Amino acid sequence: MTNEELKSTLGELIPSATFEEGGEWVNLYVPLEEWKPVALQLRNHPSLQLDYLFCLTCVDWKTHFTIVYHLSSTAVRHNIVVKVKVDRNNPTIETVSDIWRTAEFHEREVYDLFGVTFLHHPDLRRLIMPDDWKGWPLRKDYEDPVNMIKL
Amino acid sequence: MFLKEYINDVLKAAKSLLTGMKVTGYYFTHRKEIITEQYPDNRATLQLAERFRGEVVMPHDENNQHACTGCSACEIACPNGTIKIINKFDIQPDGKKKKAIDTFVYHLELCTMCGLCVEACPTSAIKMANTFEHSVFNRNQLTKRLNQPGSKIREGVE
Amino acid sequence: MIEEVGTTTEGDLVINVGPQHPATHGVLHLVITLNGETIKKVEPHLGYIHRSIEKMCESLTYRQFIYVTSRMDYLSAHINNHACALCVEKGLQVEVPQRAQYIRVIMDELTRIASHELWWGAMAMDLGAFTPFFHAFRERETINTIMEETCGARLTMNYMVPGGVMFDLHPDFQKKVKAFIQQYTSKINEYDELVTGNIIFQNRMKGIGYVTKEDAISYGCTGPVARGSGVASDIRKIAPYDVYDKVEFDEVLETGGDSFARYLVRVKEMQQSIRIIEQLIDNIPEGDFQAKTKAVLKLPKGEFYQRVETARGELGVYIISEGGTTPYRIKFRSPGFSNLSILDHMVRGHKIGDLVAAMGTLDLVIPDIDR
Amino acid sequence: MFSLEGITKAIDTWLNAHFNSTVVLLAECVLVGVAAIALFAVLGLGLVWMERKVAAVMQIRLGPNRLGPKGIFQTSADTLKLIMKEGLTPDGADKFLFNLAPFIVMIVAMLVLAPISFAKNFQIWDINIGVLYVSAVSSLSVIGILMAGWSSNNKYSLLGAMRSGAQIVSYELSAGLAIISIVVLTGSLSINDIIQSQQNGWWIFKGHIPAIISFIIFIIAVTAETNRAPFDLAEAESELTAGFHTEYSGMKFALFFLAEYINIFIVCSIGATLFFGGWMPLHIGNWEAFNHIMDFIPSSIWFFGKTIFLIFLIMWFRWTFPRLRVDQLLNLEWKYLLPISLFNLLLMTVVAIMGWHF
Amino acid sequence: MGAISLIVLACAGIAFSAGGIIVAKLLVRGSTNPQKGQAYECGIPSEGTPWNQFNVGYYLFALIFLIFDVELVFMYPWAVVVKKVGMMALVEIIIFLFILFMGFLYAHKKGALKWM
Repeated sequence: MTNEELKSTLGELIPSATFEEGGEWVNLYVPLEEWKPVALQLRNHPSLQLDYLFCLTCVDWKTHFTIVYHLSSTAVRHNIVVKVKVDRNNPTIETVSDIWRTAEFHEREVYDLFGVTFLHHPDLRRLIMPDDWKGWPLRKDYEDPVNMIKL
Repeated sequence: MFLKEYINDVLKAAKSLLTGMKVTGYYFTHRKEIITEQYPDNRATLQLAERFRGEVVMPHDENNQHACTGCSACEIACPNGTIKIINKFDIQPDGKKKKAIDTFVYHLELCTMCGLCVEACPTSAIKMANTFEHSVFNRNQLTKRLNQPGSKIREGVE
Repeated sequence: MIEEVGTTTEGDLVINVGPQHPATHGVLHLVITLNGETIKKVEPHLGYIHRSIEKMCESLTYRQFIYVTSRMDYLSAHINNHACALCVEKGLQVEVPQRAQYIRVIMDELTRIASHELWWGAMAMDLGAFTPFFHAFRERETINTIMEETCGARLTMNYMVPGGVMFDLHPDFQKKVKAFIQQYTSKINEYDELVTGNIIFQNRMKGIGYVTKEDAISYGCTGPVARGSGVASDIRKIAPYDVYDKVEFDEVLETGGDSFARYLVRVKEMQQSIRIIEQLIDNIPEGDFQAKTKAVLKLPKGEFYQRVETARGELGVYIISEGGTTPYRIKFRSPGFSNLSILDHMVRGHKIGDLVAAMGTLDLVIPDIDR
Repeated sequence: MFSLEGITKAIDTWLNAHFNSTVVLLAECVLVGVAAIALFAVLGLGLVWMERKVAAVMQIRLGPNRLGPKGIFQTSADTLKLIMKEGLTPDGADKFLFNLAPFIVMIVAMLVLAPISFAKNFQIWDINIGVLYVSAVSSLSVIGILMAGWSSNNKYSLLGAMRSGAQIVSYELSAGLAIISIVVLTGSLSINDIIQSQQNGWWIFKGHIPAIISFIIFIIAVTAETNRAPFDLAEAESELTAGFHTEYSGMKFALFFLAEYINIFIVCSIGATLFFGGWMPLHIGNWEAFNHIMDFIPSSIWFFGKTIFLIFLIMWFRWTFPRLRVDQLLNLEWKYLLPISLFNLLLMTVVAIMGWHF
Repeated sequence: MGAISLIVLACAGIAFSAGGIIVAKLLVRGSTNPQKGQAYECGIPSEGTPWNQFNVGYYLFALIFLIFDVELVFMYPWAVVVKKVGMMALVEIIIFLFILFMGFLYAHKKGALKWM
């Protein structure tokens, strides 16, 4: 589907979504509380079939986090970008690891580096940093006087 | 039939193993295929690629002159803080002050040989040399001064 | 037996494989729960070579950060750099000269062959055959020498710059690449005789680490791992970049889904790379090798995502720019990371020896996973 | 003529002429012991060097080439290095068994030397059940390996030891059956008799197809019994780091390493004895002139030449093939080698009874 | 030399091993370090002991081997006299091997030779 078609389909499917202009793919913001059912619909909708989550990351905007999901369809080859805004002080969001299994590792990585809690995740532990590490390294206000070298 | 299949399996397996042994056997009997480089012994004949990035050097001509204006473009371009340029001001014959380099400090121990400084240099004052035997016993020896003592900027380089 | 798999009970053996283990090719740490010799669970522990490249890149300019990405997947350093350069160019909206595009693609494919060569040798070594490793290195060294001559380095070339490539090709480049193709085609039979056709090798690989098509998609597998399960996932076909839409090549698809299928995909991919190089090497157009760009690059405010096909699969570079000279946030979607997540699923109920075989076909490069 | 037999005879007469019988016996014991130790040392160093050279050339490398001509002293230097290393014993290990294991492996390797005939009339003890003795004693080395693996308090070691236990006992069977099929032809278990029976040709040529099948089975089985690749599951380095000797270091490790090569030598010398006539020169039927020329080559050279050829064969396997998985390994034995060798034994019996062999 | 040679060889084996180990002990001054004594498990402290019960599939193979090996020992004396006894030996061994092979097939059918 072209981006225009995608937009109209998505607009019908998720009335509360807002679209963001620019970028090569359709960007849409989904409200936090609706995310889990929307995610299921995105994968299962017959004309969307977004079965391939190729990137999951988090962006620290200093006031809030956005969790960014890059979705693709292996059958019809279209891509969309879904963004979910999360509160920065108490970042929690529903896991999608039961919908796209690859999210299990990606969510652990985001938890590890940003401190976003994914509810109902099967095994939410630190993935990259040591288990007893303090702080969330990729947040913008993170300071580590020992390991960060300022040039 | 079971027995036929069984024998076939054994024969096929034996054949595949023998073809494998043929290859290694070929190399065992053909010593000219050996590609080992006898490194420290073949220093004299070693052909190094001209562009190989081994370390940053500053070429000086026969009058002990270089082309560095001290513009610090390389210092900014370097991702690792490898280069540090200390400038001084020369008093020229006509009484004007002119910026020139005092010391071009190069930290080989921090360098990743990415070549961005050479790309950034507007006067082609520095280049990558293809030397590679950098090991020393004291780390301080890796901090190098690239401009030779008493060297000057070449006439006409701005 | 099978029902028990997945639960930890008294009397199970918990073994650490890695971070210092001959089979993990680096510092991957796997905690394996065993019942006898049967694997119940594999749990990867990462981070032994984590350098937080994403955080580092936030403080580097758009010219500088490219070189860091060579250190992620060091075996396809060239393709990583390519992805970053393309992403920056996308932001700058720079048209890359044709010559540079051709050079980039040839270099990419050479890198892919070199990377697969190393994988092929290491894979055989995992299974206990040492000789193929050295034979693979013979070809790989030839490629590295060609690279060294043009790019100035053997492994982390940093040859790509936004707008093109750093220098023009070395005058001998075409001649040497053709010689390499000749050398490669004359040796390719030996590869099959030594490893592919070997009965022990086939028995070790066939039916091991089976991944269905659905699982491969759900687990986000990319590259040869996905293609071994029949998922068409080649970015060079899906979203062609540079001159990939002008060359003819086949996306190698195997439907076996087991280790042997993944093995075949990589071996055949090397031949496709040769085919691409053969088409391009004589037709490199004259012209600039670098587009004119400003000394200090500033990307407009916005988000840019670029996907390329590295030797291990899809690499995504996601740059979020606030309009400054450094990226606000950068994310590398590394192929190894997604491929590793399927390891546990793949080897449950197999033997320890199969773990090594299955892990070998994932072609993991640990710095790529840890970043 | 200069030969090993002549030297031993001369020493024996000289000793008997000068001392009484007790002293002679003692002196000969010491001589035999010293000779065996010297043989071990030379074999260990030589075979490791040979292995590295063979591997290198097959892998298009040069191999050791720095120390001495063609790197021949490389292994001596390595041994020196191993002596200088500290022999660690892990904290949780069963210290007694841990330290005993290398001794067991070494003693077993030594004991198997007894009936081997190195040259014409040059044998430590001509036991009348020679081959039975060899197959019995050589299977004892598995005890040393199990001991080492179990006492190390290391999971890799334990798994490696278990694997090698199952593997060695399994392949013992087909090796034994291959030996029996030659015994059927010769009608004697004494190694000397077996060699004498090959006066007019080696069994591999005389014994028709069954002898060749026996030989193939024998070489596969002994490769597995000595834990060599492609059957090196006990020390599969990509799975179990180093298998049963993971925790061994310094000289204790060196003893295991040495024992591996000694065992290869021993099984290959048995193979050479059974199938290639031991020290017996190459004789072809009634070609008197040809046989006579062959006799001029000293018997010890024949013996060592054949043995080293077989050792080369085993090294060739190692540097060509990938490793089997543990269940495939046992499958190979129980589904292929054992039935084939049983059938082959019957075939051989028919050949022997009907006198179809040459 | 006779049976005494076995004692001599065993002593030589002990002397060789002990000699090497003692020489190494004399030459090497080891250092003490609590981490040196840990069991090697790829640099991670070992969890639990290997000396607990765990499923070993090798057990069955050991049993089957035992049966076969005893039979094998019976075959050595048979093999020596085959040529003298003649056809009768062949008939005997066929019966013997047939029974053995039936046992083997039974074990195979029962799945004893399948790796767990």
